[in-house]
Amino acid sequence: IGEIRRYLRDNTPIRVSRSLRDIAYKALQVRDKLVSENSKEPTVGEIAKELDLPSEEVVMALDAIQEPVSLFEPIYH
Amino acid sequence: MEYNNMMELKFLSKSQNESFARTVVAAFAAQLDPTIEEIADIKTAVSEAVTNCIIHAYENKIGIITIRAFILDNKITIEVIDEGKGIEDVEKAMQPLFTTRLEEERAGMGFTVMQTFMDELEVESTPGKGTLVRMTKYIGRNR
Amino acid sequence: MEYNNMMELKFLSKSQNESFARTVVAAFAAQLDPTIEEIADIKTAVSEAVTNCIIHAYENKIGIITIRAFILDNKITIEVIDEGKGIEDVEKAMQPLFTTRLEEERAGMGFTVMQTFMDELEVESTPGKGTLVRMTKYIGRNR
Ligand SMILES: Nc1ncnc2c1ncn2[C@@H]1O[C@H](COP(=O)(O)OP(=O)(O)O)[C@@H](O)[C@H]1O
Ligand SMILES: Nc1ncnc2c1ncn2[C@@H]1O[C@H](COP(=O)(O)OP(=O)(O)O)[C@@H](O)[C@H]1O
Ligand SMILES: [Mg+2]
Ligand SMILES: [Mg+2]
Repeated sequence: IGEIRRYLRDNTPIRVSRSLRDIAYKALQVRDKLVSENSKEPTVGEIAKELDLPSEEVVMALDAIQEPVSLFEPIYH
Repeated sequence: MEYNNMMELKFLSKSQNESFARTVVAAFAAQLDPTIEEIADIKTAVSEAVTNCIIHAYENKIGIITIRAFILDNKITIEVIDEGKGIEDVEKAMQPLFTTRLEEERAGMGFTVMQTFMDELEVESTPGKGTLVRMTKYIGRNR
Repeated sequence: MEYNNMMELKFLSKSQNESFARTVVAAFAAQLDPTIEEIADIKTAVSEAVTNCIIHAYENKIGIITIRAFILDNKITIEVIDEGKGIEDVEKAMQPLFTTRLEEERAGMGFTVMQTFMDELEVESTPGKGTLVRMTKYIGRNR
């Protein structure tokens, strides 16, 4: 295990911040896809299922691309 | 309070912890299977409440902020609690555009934002002792 | 304990909260700008410690689990605490393959996993009172 981990560390020093953004953008893509398929807003659980991730992780990832909160304008509109 | 599930988080009133606190509440709310929209509403409201603790309650000194969240059926209740300076006149503080910090941008809309994005809002405060903001949201209500 | 930042989380020992707890610790550790690998290590270790509280300490009754996390420079220390049944012989419990629950799969490797994925591991326990697991990781150490 140690070898594998060291190998991964040396070669892919990918930061969590970057991977969270990747997950978030994928989540938004899946959301758009589900909206056009079902013509209704999907839940986080439905998106998480498509991505094969726990809902909590999807929620955490979405926070990574959260733009500054703008008044009275829900964030992903 | 009656609940199916609950959690309590304590953290320091540092501004870097605001987004952490927001994520924690959102991750807990995830078990109600909300939409991205509903999660964004909760995060926005929690951000405002936590920012108020950092800026007003502790005035940028370091204090402890407590968040409790309770889930009952499709309802989430979130309490944001500080032991800071408290609010003299809660009713007045909650009015749109009321602020004691005129210098800042977009001032005086924090409580209005919480009211807009959540279904219920209650504020209890004792000057010199601290403030409790209790917000409730029903998930799936508008679907 | 000396720290630059800290948080405390309390939650019920329900298995649905395990992934919540793991996410909270990961979100807190995120401020150290870890790699995906480092975060995965931390999540794996926290999962094992929390699962032990749920299964062994409270034996599937509902109790409270406390997680404290402290950040000092590039070091994160995570404590997972229960007030459950405790461990008679900690040294023996920590040995690879030792388990008091033979029926389960992959049994007896929880503490070994924590030891492997974290840099330091300490366990304090009092039978009848509860257990504290303290794990430390240095972020960026192996880069
Ligand atoms: N946790 C708190 N502790 C002390 N005072 C508070 C707290 N939250 C809000 N206040 C008071 O209520 C006022 C209104 O708050 P808010 O609507 O968020 O607007 P703003 O934060 O922009 O001033 C603040 O200016 C402050 O005087
Ligand atoms: N929090 C705890 N409370 C009580 N007993 C524990 C706790 N954590 C671990 N143990 C004891 O230590 C043993 C070894 O734990 P672990 O290495 O995680 O393996 P496993 O959980 O598969 O049995 C457990 O079988 C249990 O007897
Ligand atoms: Mg405000
Ligand atoms: Mg175990």
